[in-house]
Amino acid sequence: MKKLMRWLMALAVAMVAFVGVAASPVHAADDSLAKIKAKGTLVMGTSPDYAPYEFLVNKNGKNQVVGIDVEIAKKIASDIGVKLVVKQMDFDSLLVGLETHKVDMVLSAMTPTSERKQSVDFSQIYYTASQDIIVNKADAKVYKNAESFVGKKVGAQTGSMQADLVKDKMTDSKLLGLTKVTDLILALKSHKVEGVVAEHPVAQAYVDHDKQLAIVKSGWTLDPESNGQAIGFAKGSDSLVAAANKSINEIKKQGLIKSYTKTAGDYMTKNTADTSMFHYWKFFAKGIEYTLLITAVSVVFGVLIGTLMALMRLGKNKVLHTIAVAYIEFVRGTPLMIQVMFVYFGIGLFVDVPALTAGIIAVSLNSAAYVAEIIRSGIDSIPTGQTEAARSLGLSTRQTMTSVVLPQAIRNIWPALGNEFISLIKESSIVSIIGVTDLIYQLKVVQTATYKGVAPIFVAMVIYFVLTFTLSKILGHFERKMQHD
Amino acid sequence: MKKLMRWLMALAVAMVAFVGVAASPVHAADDSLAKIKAKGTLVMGTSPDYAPYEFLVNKNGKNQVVGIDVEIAKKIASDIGVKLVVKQMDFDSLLVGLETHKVDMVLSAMTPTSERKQSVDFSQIYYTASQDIIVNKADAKVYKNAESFVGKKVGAQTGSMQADLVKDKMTDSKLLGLTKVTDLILALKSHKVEGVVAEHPVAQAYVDHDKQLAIVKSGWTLDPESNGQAIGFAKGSDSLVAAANKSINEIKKQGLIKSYTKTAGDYMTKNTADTSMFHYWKFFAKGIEYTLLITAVSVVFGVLIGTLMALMRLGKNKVLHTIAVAYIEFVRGTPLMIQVMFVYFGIGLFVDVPALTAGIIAVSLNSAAYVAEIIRSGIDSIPTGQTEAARSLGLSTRQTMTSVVLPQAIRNIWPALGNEFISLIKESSIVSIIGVTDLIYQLKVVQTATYKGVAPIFVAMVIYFVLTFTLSKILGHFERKMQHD
Amino acid sequence: MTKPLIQINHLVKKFGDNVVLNDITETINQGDVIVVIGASGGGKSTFLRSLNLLNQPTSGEIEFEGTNLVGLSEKELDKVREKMGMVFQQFNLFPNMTVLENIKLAPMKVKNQDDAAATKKAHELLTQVGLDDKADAYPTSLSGGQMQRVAIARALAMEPDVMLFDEPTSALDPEMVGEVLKVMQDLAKSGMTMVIVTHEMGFAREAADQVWFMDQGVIAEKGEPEQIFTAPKHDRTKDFLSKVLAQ
Amino acid sequence: MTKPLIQINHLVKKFGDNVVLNDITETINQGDVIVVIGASGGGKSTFLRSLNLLNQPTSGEIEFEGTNLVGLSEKELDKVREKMGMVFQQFNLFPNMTVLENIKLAPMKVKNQDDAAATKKAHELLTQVGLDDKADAYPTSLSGGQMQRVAIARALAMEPDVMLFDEPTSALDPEMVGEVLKVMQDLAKSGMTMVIVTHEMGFAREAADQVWFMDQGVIAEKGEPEQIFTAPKHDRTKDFLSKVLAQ
Ligand SMILES: Nc1ncnc2c1ncn2[C@@H]1O[C@H](COP(=O)(O)OP(=O)(O)OP(=O)(O)O)[C@@H](O)[C@H]1O
Ligand SMILES: Nc1ncnc2c1ncn2[C@@H]1O[C@H](COP(=O)(O)OP(=O)(O)OP(=O)(O)O)[C@@H](O)[C@H]1O
Ligand SMILES: [Mg+2]
Ligand SMILES: [Mg+2]
Repeated sequence: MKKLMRWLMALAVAMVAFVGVAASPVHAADDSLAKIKAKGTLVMGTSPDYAPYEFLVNKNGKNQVVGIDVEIAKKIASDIGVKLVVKQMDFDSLLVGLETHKVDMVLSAMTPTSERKQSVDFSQIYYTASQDIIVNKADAKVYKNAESFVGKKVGAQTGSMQADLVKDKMTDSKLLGLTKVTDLILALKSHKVEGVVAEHPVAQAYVDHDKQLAIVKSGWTLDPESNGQAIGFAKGSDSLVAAANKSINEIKKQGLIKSYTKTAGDYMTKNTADTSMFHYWKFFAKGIEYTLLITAVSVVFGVLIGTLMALMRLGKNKVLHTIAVAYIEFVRGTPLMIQVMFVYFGIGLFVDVPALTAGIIAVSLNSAAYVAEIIRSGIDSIPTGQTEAARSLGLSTRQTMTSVVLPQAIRNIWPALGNEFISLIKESSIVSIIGVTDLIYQLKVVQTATYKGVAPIFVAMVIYFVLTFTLSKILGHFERKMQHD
Repeated sequence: MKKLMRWLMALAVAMVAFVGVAASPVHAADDSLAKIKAKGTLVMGTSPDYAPYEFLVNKNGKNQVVGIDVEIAKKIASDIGVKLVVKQMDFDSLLVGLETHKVDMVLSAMTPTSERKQSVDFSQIYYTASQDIIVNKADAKVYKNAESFVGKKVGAQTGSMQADLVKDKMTDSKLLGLTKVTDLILALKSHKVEGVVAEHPVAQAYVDHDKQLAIVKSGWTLDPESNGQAIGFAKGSDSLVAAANKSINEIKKQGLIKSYTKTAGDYMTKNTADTSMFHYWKFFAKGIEYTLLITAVSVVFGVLIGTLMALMRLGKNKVLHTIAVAYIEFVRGTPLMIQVMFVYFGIGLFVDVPALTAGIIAVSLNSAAYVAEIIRSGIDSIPTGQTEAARSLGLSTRQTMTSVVLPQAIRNIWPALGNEFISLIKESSIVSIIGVTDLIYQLKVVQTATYKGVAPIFVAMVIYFVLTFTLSKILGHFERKMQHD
Repeated sequence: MTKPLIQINHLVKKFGDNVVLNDITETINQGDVIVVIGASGGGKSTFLRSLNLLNQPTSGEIEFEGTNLVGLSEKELDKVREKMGMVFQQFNLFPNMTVLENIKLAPMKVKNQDDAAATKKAHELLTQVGLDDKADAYPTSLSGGQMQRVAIARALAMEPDVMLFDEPTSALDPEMVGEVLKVMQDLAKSGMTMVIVTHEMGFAREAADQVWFMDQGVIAEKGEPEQIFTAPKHDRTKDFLSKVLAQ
Repeated sequence: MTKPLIQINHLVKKFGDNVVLNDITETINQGDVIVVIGASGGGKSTFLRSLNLLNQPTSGEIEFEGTNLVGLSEKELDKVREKMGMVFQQFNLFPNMTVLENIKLAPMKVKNQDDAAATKKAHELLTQVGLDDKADAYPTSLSGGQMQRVAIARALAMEPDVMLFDEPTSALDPEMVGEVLKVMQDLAKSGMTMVIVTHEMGFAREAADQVWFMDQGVIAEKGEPEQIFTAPKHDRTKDFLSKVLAQ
């Protein structure tokens, strides 16, 4: 998708430039470099989802952008004598960011297409990637180069330059296009394709972190102009571009890219090497935090609303009783998933509610119905003899409820409430569909970050089990303790 | 996304044409029209997700492609004297379909960009859409044209031509870009934006089917060449293009587009008018069918595997017992959502399993753990006195189990199994995340088809409730009947 | 001493179509000890529970100390039930309170006695039923006989004008029946008005002023215990007694 | 008639640290009718259930017709249990079968009798307990006394050599106790060896050859009923009997 957005943006920008009615105001004199020096910071815009050029690592609990492009930007900043500031944005907001002067330059593995050139000034090309083919290690000897794949299926990202290259240069191979590289790697491993075409550093990243994979060089020589990467600047920033080009020249002369690649590789290794899943514990921890947060908050609200519903259902007021019964039956008769959607989109019609809030509201409302039934059956489980004994002593209905029935009912309710809490830990996973960063959502993040499809699922599954299992043991402990009192 | 894909494809095709090593073989003589006449069919390729140009309607339970483009194609086919065949494909496969001669022509609201022209022959332009702005009906009088939106927020699809137009022509308005038009409409209704820019027929479609909306003309005059739509043909199909142009001329002369638009509108009305949700009952019916299918199959397998697990857990073999306990506890301790993902992606590593199968497997395996506990507690609920009485009569362990305990246990198990079935109807909704066309999935389809966000959710919610409610009543009936026996 | 305390007029109780009490008119005088006997399902419990309106009669009147209870609001009934102690087959002690708390609950909540007074009274009553050493025990740690004696003390704490007993010894192990009957006997001697449903014929013979034989929703026969046990008139009474006394 | 049918040697049963049966050595002869009495929790049920190994003894021997049952496999025990009928306090009829099916189940499954023979025998036994008209009824439609009589017939259908009764009348309404005791009395007269745990002292007096008083896991005292009831030696026996017979 990333690639796609790039092409699109290129064209969009080109169009804007072409149709261009109110063209960008003419710059008086080029004070771009001077301005940077004056404010003391150089702001780089990038979309950090394209390792090893730019990607996120978790440093002391905080996400940080690293990669080859960042190293280059650092060099430029230090050459100018200012501090580098990295701003994350979507790839398709980058050029807009330049135009609106939110960022001073854009480094995001961007190819300087002629369309882009119409709205943006580019530095010289600082890197030209070759195209590789990822194969299963077992087959590494069978394939020499792109020509060895005659009659085989080959995978590439849908809409990517690689897909075009396959169509164009590997006419005797069949193309399988999938949107995500991770899916392509899964397809490769299950031999749905025999090779996956990818840019060299991307291929290298996968091969470095999966011992079952190997690289085969494509053997294509490609036009560097349509294949290289350059730094984008706002139109007319000639002095700044010149400064950047000077730094790039030095980088090239000193062969610094290699060391930058190594630095990036080290980050990736730290990120994803052998203890890979463990290394991502902070991601999972955040997921656990949200999952438990949603669960805990929902349980609290669920208990409050649920108690209200239970009292309405048990009470004598016909209208309130009917409302409570209808609510409880309806909520218990429909899937939580649809309730989450209903709350998110339904409330969204009237007020702008964040996904987390919507998720908590939906889970709370859902839980309330189950809690109401727990409370009701807790009260029902107290033998009528207890009520009769209390009433025949002269206690009023209310006194009977508060002094005799409820204190005993709470003992019965407690374990069931505990189970409800545990089951909410599992159920709350559904809020991930509206984008709440719970454990399931985080596992998807780790999937993309580690190039692994199944391992993060498994880890999250184990985490869920450990959560529910320990919690049920803890609750069981308290339960036993309470019964001994 | 659609738009985006178009731009991308344009560029991709352009690139292929440009880099073009093995250029398309030179056509001998142009026999394209003759060939069509010979085979008697004209195959039109289209991506039917762009009402009113091309979209799906449900006719007698089958999906059928209709719309303005289809009417035009029909006219061309009948003018040539052949039958029209409509082939659905993804928008980005259309031009490939032309090149590989899977289709004879492409009508899919396609703009004849210069990039596309390099690989495809186009007919003359048959339709040029104007740009409209959708507003809330209450505000219809406030806004005259695009210029009335100074200082206001305006929405457009991310990456679309409309977004570029806003940036370009409505410089004093703030742009909110969202990927889906339905989301934009929701944003409009909740006054997050004051207007949504869309192509006229699209805007018309929304306004026709939502009484709270109104249209304001943008008042822009746009270059028809960069804005019109034409029919694509394989390069060199001159005779066929000529035939098409003849038909288009006639269509223009007779003003047929108007009547085609009306026909399309009628289909859309039939599709989405006042009884709209009811009109989509076949979509929901299909969802119900799949939901019940998944549930029923899963219950059957769940009972089989669950019985096995229960027997293993109750049996004396320590190893089997431990396996069963571990399995049951683990499955009950993790969310179904993650189990579905695990099965789908995990099994996907080894064999290519369709989503439906993966969903059924996951739900079955999940259900098995719960069924095992139901069976076990059904057996446990038989008073030990029954076993003791049987044993003291000389019955063996096995005879006691089969003649005395199990027949009684089944009576206790039956209602709990019924509840499991009901709860699976709800739980199975989770398989929608891997793309199984269950009720939840279908509701999303209806959402896109009807331009309505919340109504389909609500309908599906009610359907779920009716399903679970009636089923629990039916089961309750049988239960009572059984107890009277 | 023969002042009518409870006057029952044309008492009828139906559960759906099932007529459980069929037009009963009886008088219970101050100080009477009435033992109600009869086969299972005859309506004994229903009759007893009608007296303090735990069961709402279908028709008829229950006059207690001059007021007709049928038709009173629940709030008014609360005042009346204070004066009618009830002891159940299943004891119905509150398991989450100690013996002392069980006894003090109603006096403090209903009569607003202060803690000291209620505690003092409770200890007196526990001494009376021979269980003062169990004051701080929880019900689950007591034997059935002890639980039932606590239940009696709890009812007495409200200083009721009449005590209703519904098979107070049926749930007890045989060796514990005696200790409960002893407490009841003492109570009878102290002049308490009592209505007792029981199968303990020996007790009925010794303690009852009157024995009522209840059958199919009516008081089929009543009289002094001597007369009922030695010379029952009604066939059903004869049949029932022959079965129960055979053992 | 005094051939030893069951010989119990040093029988010990512990539940965890709780010694419930403490080194019991006794003999039960062919034709004996033994009534076991004693306070609740004394180990009576545990003792009875040890005889047919429903409870596995902790140590000691149970010799039945010359074979030591302790240590036999479950399969071998099945053969033995056929010959030891057992009747429970809670009847334990199979609720999903008719009365006839309840009785026929074991003869057909265990002894492989054909349906006709089993049915004939079942009707004979039902006539014997006075319930032939209830052959096709389901247990839930019977009264407690009827259920217990069916349970006795069911045990007799296996033609056992000894019948074990664990408080067979404790769960019954008083007016139904008689009909069950009558059936047991007839059985005793017919020469069946019987071990009966009961609180029905009248029955013990009339039907028992021997009364065993069980207390804290041992047979504290035993003897002819006359001797036990009129002149108990042991303090505990006296205490127990005084409580139980007081009523
Ligand atoms: N709450 C109720 N709902 C319906 N029927 C009831 C209810 N309570 C009692 N009955 C019926 O009323 C009849 C008399 O019951 P009741 O408990 O008064 O008899 P009893 O003489 O106390 O019997 P027992 O000696 O078994 O306690 C029975 O047929 C019983 O089924
Ligand atoms: N399955 C068991 N596990 C642990 N303890 C048991 C078990 N069965 C009986 N006991 C204990 O053994 C002791 C004797 O119980 P048993 O049931 O044999 O007494 P009993 O004389 O039959 O009493 P009752 O008259 O109440 O039936 C009691 O303390 C009881 O708690
Ligand atoms: Mg009763
Ligand atoms: Mg016992």
